[in-house]
Amino acid sequence: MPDATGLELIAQELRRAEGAEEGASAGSPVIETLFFRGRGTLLVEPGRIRAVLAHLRSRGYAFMSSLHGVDHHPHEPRLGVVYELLDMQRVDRITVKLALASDAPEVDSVTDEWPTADHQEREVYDMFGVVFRGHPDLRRILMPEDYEGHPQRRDFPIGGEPVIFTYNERQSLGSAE
Amino acid sequence: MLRSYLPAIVFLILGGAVGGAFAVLNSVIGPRRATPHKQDPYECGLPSEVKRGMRFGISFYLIAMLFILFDIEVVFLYPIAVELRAYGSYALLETIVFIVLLFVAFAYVWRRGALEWR
Amino acid sequence: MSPTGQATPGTSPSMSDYRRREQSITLSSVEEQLDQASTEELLTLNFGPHHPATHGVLRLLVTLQGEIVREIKPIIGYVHTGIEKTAEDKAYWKVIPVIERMDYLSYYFNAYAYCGAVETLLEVEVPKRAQYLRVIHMELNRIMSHLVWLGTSALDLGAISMFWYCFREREKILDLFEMSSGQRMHTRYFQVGGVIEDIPSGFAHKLNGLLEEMPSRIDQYGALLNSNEIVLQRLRGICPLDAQTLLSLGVTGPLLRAAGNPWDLRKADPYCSYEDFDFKIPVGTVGDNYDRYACRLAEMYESVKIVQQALDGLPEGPHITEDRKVALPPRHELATSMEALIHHFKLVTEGFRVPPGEVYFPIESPRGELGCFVRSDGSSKPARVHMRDPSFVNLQSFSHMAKGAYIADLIATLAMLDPILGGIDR
Amino acid sequence: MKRELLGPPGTGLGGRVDPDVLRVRNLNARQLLRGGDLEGPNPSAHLEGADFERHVEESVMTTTLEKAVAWARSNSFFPATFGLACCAIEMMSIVAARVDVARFGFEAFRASPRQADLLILSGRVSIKMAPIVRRIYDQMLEPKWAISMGACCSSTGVFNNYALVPADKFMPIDVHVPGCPPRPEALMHGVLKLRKMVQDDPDMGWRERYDARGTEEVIPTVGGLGGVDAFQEPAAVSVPPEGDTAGA
Repeated sequence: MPDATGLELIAQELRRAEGAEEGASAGSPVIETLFFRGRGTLLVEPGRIRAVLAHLRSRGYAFMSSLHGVDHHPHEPRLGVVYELLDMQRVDRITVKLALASDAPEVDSVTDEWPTADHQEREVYDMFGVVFRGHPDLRRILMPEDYEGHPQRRDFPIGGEPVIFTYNERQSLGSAE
Repeated sequence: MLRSYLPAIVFLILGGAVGGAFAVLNSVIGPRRATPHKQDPYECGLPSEVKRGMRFGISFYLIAMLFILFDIEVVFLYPIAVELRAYGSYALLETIVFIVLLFVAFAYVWRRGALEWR
Repeated sequence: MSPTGQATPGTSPSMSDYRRREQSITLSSVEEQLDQASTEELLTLNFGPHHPATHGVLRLLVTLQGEIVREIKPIIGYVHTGIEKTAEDKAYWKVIPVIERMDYLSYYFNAYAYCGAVETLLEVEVPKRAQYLRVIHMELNRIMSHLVWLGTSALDLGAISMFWYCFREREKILDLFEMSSGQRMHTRYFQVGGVIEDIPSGFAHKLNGLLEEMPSRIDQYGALLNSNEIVLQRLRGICPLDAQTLLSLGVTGPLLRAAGNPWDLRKADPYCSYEDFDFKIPVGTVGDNYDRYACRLAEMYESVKIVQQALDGLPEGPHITEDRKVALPPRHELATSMEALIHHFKLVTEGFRVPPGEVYFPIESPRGELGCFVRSDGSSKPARVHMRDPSFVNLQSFSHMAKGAYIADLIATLAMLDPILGGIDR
Repeated sequence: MKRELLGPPGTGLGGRVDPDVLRVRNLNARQLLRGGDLEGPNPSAHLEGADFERHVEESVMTTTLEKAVAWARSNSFFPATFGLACCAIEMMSIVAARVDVARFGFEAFRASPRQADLLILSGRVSIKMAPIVRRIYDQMLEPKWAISMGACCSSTGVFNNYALVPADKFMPIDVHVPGCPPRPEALMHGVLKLRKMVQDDPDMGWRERYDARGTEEVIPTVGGLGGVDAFQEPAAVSVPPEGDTAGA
């Protein structure tokens, strides 16, 4: 696992490599680095995710094991997308996170670089409503085609039937009909 | 003369009766309830979209014809194979001619590549 | 989400709007994408949710040209149970039974991936004996999962009797699970911090009996299928996929190892004291269906060896962590000590609180890398639980494998892919 | 050949329970669920005359031919495999050697609904799958029965959330097998209960042992010609009800 200093080195490298490329104005792609329970996480600018992933791939993290969504509901920007990268030669894992505002959850799709992200991005779109620009076939994957709403969001009601107990038998029967 | 055929006739009658019973019994006892959904073609639980005028590929028909051709050939060989000694050497010669003829057809079909699935 | 306009021909007007909307994935759209140059008639069929050979409710939109498969679009979600949403609504230790029902053939792996993630968050040290017990149950579960796969896949290829042999062994393994935890499937034996109870006295004896006869049984399966002419015709050289494409598609597990890449998390990144055991990783060469079959069969031998070593080297000591904030105190302690009562009450009512943070905990399940991502916001309920299911990612490689093959090969390849729809749809 | 009943109907003192009383009590139980009042002058007035006649006529075993047919049917069910989730694995193991369902004639698991007359719903029915299950059930030929195996199918079991639909919401179920997943022996017990139900002497189980008459909650169907469906609750999933339900 990249230890704390290793993570900082990577972040530094990213800032220099991306900073030089984008020109000084764009600022560094890495917003924050976090070293938690022996695992390194890079919080990245949503706009530059493709460049960061390409850079990490050149550093050896060639296998993307997982791409999934997170909802930090009360705290804005709310919709997070997590990319778990793995370097099979050095058995080294690194996590790249980005956070999107809930009013414009748009981010570039990485399916052309990383084919494994195809269904996983469709699932994040289906469950959280994050639109991946450039995804070949962005349709709902788990819910029915015409389902309204994104169920995995924190403010989506969990649904289900009220269990009929004796105390709410009359009134819940009425509502359950 | 009829006596010697009796077993065959009884066998035919019994076969016909039992077969017929199974066919008829179903419509007599089984309840009938035609609903629109039951008429739909079954396609793994989804409304089927196979269009009516769907034509199958030519290869299916080719394979079917070739199968019938060579299957009938085998059917003709059965009676001979059972009683070859009774028919004497003439039957053996006849069978060989029969098989050689069909073998020519088989070689032609094989060379033309009709057996591979295109 | 653009339902393709007009209702498909032949749908009666009385059909409900849901049914009309449900057909928004009309099949004609798939046909246009294919080049129409081919004179042959293209037929698009639903290899649908209710099909004996799809190993669950997987729907494949298959476009056929005669017998040859030209295009496959897997459509999933037919057994989506919203497990990750339900997990956010329960206390940490109540999530285990919900998580176990995801990939319903490897329930010990689901439970361990989740418990591992929560233990990493809590920084709880699991005692050695609990780790060994977990390895024993996980490897037995791997054998059972491969047995069900072998039974149903041989059924797909026509070897019906294999089904009865494999389920005979499966019953023995489930007896052991029942002995240690009281139930055959979804046993909730793993707790956060260890296992719920120590194994009963007769367990070791019965397990030794099973381990003695298991290799000979696997030899019997091999004798039946390895050099069987039909199996060779159906599997050898059919739908191969090289390791590089598999890696780019994120495939792990027996599929990747069959293609020659010996990536196995138990060896590469040992967890739960796997480093104490000596076992080998079966690796294929070509990566076709026969290699996938042979790899899983060989894995069963290795699992038997692991369980044997784990059982012999089972250390003494507690079966669950001593930290009373996480694990329930034993019953007899409740009568005597006051703080045990308080801990018990606190755990049972509200459950333990987990410090805020995010963890991704990957392990090697029978189908590949099973990673559990748990995010906690400091309360006693997880804020997000996501399972990176191997079948979900492996399914993406299926269309690469089976395009251009015959329909019969499509069924054989789907059987060798071993998808579990509970894990795919979560 | 209507069976006599010792006590007045509804008091449950009789030896064998007369099916139409059972039928009425079952419908009343449903009326209760729907909030109808049971204490009215005539408890069976909830059903209109013709409708009530049809139920009684269909559910009472009249001729010996039908009794023989019911015996033949109940001993040779062809289950349509509907393996949805974990219960499917336990359903597969009732076909295996230990708990062998072939002893009762249930072994021929048919894949297509045309050749099946029993639908074993084993697993969770999601809202995406519900119309498909309903369509398969409609495409099965009469007489047909349905067993809902496991808690998820009977009542969304462990996952009471947005994604699951209990099978009772959109199709009539004859036997509910509890368990998650139910043991193979439990499913076998459910199958045998259905067998006796089809032979028109419903196995009262513990009610017989402890003579606890009158405690039947809901026995959806009695009678040889398969279940007769009386309830028309609106389905959670807007599935067109025109497909007929079980039985005659």
